[in-house]
Amino acid sequence: TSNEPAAAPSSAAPAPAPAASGNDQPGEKVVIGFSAPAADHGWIAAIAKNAEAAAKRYSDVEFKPVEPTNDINQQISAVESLIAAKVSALVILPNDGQQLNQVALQATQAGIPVVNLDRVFPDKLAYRTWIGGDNYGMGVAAGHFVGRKLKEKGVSDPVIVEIQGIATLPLTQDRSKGFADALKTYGFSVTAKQDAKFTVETGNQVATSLLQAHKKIDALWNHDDDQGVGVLAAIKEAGRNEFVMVGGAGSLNAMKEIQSGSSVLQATVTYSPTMASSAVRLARLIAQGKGMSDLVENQVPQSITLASETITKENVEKYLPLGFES
Amino acid sequence: MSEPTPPVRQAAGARGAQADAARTNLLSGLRGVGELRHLGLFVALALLVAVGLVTRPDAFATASNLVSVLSLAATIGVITVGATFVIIGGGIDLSVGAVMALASVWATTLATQSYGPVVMAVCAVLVGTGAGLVNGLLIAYGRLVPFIATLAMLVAARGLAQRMSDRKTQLVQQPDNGAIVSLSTTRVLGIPLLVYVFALVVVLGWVVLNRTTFGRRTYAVGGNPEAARLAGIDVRRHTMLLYALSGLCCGIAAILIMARTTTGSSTHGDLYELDAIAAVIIGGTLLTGGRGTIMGSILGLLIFTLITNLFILNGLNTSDQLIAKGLIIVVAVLLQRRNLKERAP
Amino acid sequence: MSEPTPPVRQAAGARGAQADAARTNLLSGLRGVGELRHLGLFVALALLVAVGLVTRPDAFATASNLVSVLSLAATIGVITVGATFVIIGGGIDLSVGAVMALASVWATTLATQSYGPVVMAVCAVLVGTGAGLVNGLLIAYGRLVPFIATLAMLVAARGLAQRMSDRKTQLVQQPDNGAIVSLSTTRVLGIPLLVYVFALVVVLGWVVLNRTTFGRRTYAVGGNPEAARLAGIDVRRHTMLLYALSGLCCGIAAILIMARTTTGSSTHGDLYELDAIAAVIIGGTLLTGGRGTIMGSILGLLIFTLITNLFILNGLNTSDQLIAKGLIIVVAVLLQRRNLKERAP
Amino acid sequence: MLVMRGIVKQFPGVRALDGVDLDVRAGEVHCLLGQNGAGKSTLIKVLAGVHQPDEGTITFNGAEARPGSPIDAIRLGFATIYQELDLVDGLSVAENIFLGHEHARLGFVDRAAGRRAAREVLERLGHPEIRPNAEVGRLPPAAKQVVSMARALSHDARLIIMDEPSAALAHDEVANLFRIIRELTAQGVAVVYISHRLEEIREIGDRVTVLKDGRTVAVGLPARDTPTSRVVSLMTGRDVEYVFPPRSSRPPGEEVLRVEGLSAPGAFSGVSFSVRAGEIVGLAGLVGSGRSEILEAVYGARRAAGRVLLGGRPVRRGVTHAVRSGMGLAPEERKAQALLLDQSVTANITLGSLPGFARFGWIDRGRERAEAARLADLLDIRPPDTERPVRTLSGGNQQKAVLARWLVGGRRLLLLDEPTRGVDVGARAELYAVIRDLADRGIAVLLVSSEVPEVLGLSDRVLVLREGTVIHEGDAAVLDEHRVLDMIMEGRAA
Ligand SMILES: Nc1ncnc2c1ncn2[C@@H]1O[C@H](COP(=O)(O)OP(=O)(O)OP(=O)(O)O)[C@@H](O)[C@H]1O
Ligand SMILES: Nc1ncnc2c1ncn2[C@@H]1O[C@H](COP(=O)(O)OP(=O)(O)OP(=O)(O)O)[C@@H](O)[C@H]1O
Ligand SMILES: O[C@@H]1[C@@H](O)[C@H](O)OC[C@H]1O
Ligand SMILES: [Mg+2]
Ligand SMILES: [Mg+2]
Repeated sequence: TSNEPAAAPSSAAPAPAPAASGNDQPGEKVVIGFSAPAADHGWIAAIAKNAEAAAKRYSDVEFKPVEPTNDINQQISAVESLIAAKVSALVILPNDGQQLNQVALQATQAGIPVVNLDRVFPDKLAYRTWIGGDNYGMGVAAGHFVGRKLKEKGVSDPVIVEIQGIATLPLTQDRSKGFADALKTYGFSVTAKQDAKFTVETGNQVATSLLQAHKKIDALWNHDDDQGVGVLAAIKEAGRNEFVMVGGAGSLNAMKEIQSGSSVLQATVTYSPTMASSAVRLARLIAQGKGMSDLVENQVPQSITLASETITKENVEKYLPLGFES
Repeated sequence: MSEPTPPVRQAAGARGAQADAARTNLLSGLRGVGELRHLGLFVALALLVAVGLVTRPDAFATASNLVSVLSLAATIGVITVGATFVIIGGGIDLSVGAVMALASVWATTLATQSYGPVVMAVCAVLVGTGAGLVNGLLIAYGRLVPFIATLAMLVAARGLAQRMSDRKTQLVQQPDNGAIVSLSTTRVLGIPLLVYVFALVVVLGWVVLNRTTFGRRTYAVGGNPEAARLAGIDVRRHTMLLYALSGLCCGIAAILIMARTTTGSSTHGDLYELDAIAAVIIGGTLLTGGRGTIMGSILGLLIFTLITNLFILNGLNTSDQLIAKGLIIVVAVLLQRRNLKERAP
Repeated sequence: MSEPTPPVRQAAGARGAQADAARTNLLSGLRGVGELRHLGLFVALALLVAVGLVTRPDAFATASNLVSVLSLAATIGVITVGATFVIIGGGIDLSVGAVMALASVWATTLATQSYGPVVMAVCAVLVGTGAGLVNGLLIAYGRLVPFIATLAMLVAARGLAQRMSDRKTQLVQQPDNGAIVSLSTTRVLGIPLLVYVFALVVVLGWVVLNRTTFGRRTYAVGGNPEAARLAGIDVRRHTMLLYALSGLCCGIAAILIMARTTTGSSTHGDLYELDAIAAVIIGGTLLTGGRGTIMGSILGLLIFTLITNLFILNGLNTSDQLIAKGLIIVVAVLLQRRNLKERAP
Repeated sequence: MLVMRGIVKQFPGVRALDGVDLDVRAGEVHCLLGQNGAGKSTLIKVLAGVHQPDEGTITFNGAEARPGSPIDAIRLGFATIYQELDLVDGLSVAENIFLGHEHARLGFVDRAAGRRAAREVLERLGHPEIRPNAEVGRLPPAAKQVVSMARALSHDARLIIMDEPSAALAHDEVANLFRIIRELTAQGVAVVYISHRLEEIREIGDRVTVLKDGRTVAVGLPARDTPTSRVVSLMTGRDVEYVFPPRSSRPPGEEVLRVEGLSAPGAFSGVSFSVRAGEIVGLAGLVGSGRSEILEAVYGARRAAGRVLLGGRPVRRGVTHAVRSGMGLAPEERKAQALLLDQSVTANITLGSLPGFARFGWIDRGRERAEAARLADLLDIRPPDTERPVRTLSGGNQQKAVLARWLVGGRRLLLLDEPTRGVDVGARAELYAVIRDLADRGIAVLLVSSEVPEVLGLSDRVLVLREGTVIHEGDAAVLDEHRVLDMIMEGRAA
């Protein structure tokens, strides 16, 4: 949240440790094009900001963002305009990997390396490198946390509720699958799930009715900390605290709730927007023909999956600087 | 035509009697229709309630669930009252959701919050009314088509809200400004305060629409603007006021949404415009203006809210919800179709 | 009145001459107005082009950028043609985006894809037309208000599309069905095929609206349905056909969006309804029906598309874009305000 | 009391008023005469604050008056009954009457007071049967006209302007109207009265001002003593009287329309008659006697029991079939039921016969325009520019456009409901000639008119209706106005 007096530094991008081999030294001038969905909520907004902040750190990078949009048709146009402008590398977070695949392929064919961020292009020919979070892993992490907690309490046949993000995104389906798979190992399953649309208000609306539907809940996983603000408000309004709640993504706000120790929200599983900072750095390296200095290889790897970490009261201190403002 | 008066009287008398009979028919017809209209909505509501009772006997008919439904309906309900005025007045307001978002963001900026909850509430109301006034000015004096003017406002208000909030969700500072949130958390007779606010707005809306010159003139301005002008009504000024009123309702709704979500955000109220207009129309108000009731709009809205509530109680997924919702809308309207005959081609 | 004919003829002759002069004045006057309306849109377009030339002299006026603007406009452009018919005919179609999505999903199911690209295209068109026909039946014969009937269709079609696709994005199988995608990738004279499809739909739409009995009746049905009925037009049937036509356009648009995105998806065409209606209205068509032009709608649409393109080229951030977009809409409409005078209250 | 001097009003392409003078004295009924499109309505709209004059002065009781809006005019004490009914359909009778000056306190409406006052005014107008609570949209045209009058009376105006108030009224209602006018003038109220019915002018008018082509051609003529021929020639510049074309000497041809036992509950019952080729059959009756309904039922636009045969064959229900089999209806409310106001005169004229101008749906616009121009010329539609939107025509000329629609070839039966409503004397004679000419060419005509002389003068045969049943059928030539009036009002049975 932006208006916390104690709000964190202007950029959520953490100051990086200097690279060992001087990769940060100015090199060949490169133009990096950037396209992402409309910044209509905290996570995506953090993506855009992190990308920009990462680019600013380098005097040899010219950053060219295009109009973020939630309309596929327009994002295709936007990427086309970047191809026409002959940028040196592209960072693309597609609204939908499958739908932007073709235009990414065009870019690659035009000799522009594409760094695919977050939502994946189905066709490996369409991109040079993918970096993103582990959606399935996120579900798994949340599932394990819930499973362990409930086992500790000795609950059998628990009521487990899941609030998803946008239902039509593949990442949502991955997260749910991971969650279900992990729960299965404890012999548990999800009792009810509903999708909210990643906004505070929809989170609030869906949670309000879900809480009515289930008078006693044992655990609740909410996929997204942005909508989580609304979910928490609904829980407080209903005066409910009998269950464990786990969040998703890792917003600053969620971390503070966890830190307080008095909230139903006891953990969140990360899906960090810092990936955008890394993506821009990777794009720079690729465009300049450099490798990652901590690795042995001469070139940047083909894919990098961030681990989804579980933030709890115990380790939250360490994560606070990485939390994004929702 | 030399001595017309006596026979005419007589004839008029005769016809008077005949017409009286016709009148009785007509009236009972009218009443019937009037009731039927709301009857249709009541039947639809009753059906939904029945479904709820059968499918979730445990969860549906509980006081707490009903209160939940009302709390869910409150925010958009307040907006629907304003939308009813605008639509009866022959206009349309697409900007309602965005204006509510803007008002919520403005009221939750740190600067505003530092003055406490009263200033926050006043701020929300002023921002809402101000935006509505701009709509009204553009439409009444700038002669823009309402659809376009309020669409422009929708787009611009969302943009402004994003800019102001830097696209972040702004928390209501508690405990300092907890008074705002307490609208949602404090209950009187088991009912949260914001439901009372909703009820108050509905009652006031009804009184203004049905018992004041402003209300009467709203029907006239929407039904036949030329006739209204010839009757000496300042149609432009009235039109402007209608949009300001809608904006005022958005401002009040902003307070309620801040209370419910404990936040101000540029994403609040997404697609409210469609929902509000749909509720108004299902309630029997004509998009062409000149006709309609607050009661109908609120019933229409409750039907919508109840549908979603029922679906979630029954664990239906959103895709099936959408399909069912489409069908239910059609059925609900068919139930009251007769009243809309005039409109049909 | 013993010999009425000669004097009358004579008088008519004399008056004829006098009136001839008046007619010339009037005609030039009227033409002026006619042009002025489009002139306003042209001025707005010209201003946008000027802004483009000044801010991005390198990128804006290139052939590839103009082609890209047209490709971007094509999908919704086809839908706008259908929407123009519906709105001139006194209705409204909120379901366009959802119907396009449903058609794209249906056409890209594995079962359909196995029959090859032609069957996919036919399937898209049939699904679109079918959904439009359902809208038309509900409105014309079921007497539902268009706003509600098509809103219900919007909701239901999205739900159905989600169900059919299991909420997943369905790829067009290449190379087998690459013919579909080639509409977007194959260029003739440097212009992708789908732009030609768009142009063809616009021309056909214009011809039907301006040169056929169907078009003439559309104006009549929208302008005064009762008069149309008493003049012997089957108003219901015509109304039904208008929605079917709109659905047909959605089906064609579905083919184009499959070509552009190489996918069918339940998320395609989100909020197209608002954009299409806005383009139609900016183009001078009245929401009350009976008036309007295809040309105006297309100009309106191009203005919207160009705004987006300019923003993309100049890398404006979203929030500022929204604010600017709102302002530009207002200015564009003010430029052509005079024509809308009648509508204003 | 009221003096207008040199009023000029220019519309795009038309100089509607070109230096008009008008003097109205307190307590008089001042009649305004002129052909369709002469500028009468425009003049009174200037007075009512609807239009701003481009030139000229208005003084009222010695002071300069320039109503800039309807509100100003009402404040000055001018009340207006407009030619086109301007009521709000969704509101009740009482609400319409007091619209803009409601009985209210602090913005809160006193509905009971409004209803009471409305009832008073309606009683004064002789229409206690119109209920203050009734919804105006559901009233028949005549009742709407009464509400319009009630609204004007509700203002306590010093000058009341009436633009063709009698066009929608039958003669008994007109008598009522005159009684009110006399009451008003007795109290010193001035009335400006517009009508195309010269006999009304003679009965109620004191002085007459004649307009022609936007100019005043005669001021302050005595209404009772000026010979009709002089008035008409002032208006038209030629000598036409209220004369009907001679009936055809040929016997009527085959039966075209046959109606058997037509009944619609609450409107009419057991109506049977026939119309032959070349014959004009008139329906006479009171307002509300069901004449329009019968026409609509024959046309298939309204449900009714019974049989309708055209050329011996039953017609399938529905207007589309009626039109296809050769019927045409010119309805009584031109604005609501007939015209596409935003479309050109041409498009309005050809609307009923589009397929005749098209091949495979493709319209031959040249042929269409030529036919429209021919008909506009035949009916003397002014201005004779057929590409003008109908909205910009005067009321009478709009009416002619409605008639022209069914004069396009191919009709076997014409149903004309009040075809001359609002049409001026000269054009009326012209219309009569056209209708008779159509009949002579073998078309069957069924005519409804509230002007008994018109029904008698134009028809070959007359059906007299009372409360939805035919009470007399006979040769028009042998009936006279008094007998018909007696029949339709009964009570004074012949
Ligand atoms: N709004 C307008 N725009 C353009 N021309 C108009 C407009 N209103 C009236 N006119 C023209 O002004 C002239 C005078 O019209 P007006 O309505 O005053 O005639 P009128 O004497 O009342 O005729 P009628 O007896 O048919 O009612 C006509 O030529 C008419 O076409
Ligand atoms: N003042 C009135 N209030 C209520 N109903 C009325 C009134 N006058 C007429 N009606 C109803 O309207 C119907 C007939 O009206 P309609 O106008 O069609 O008759 P008409 O003979 O054609 O008269 P008009 O001269 O108005 O055309 C009848 O059913 C009658 O009961
Ligand atoms: O927008 C999404 C974000 O809200 C979620 O938490 O992580 C994945 C993103 O694509
Ligand atoms: Mg007139
Ligand atoms: Mg009648």
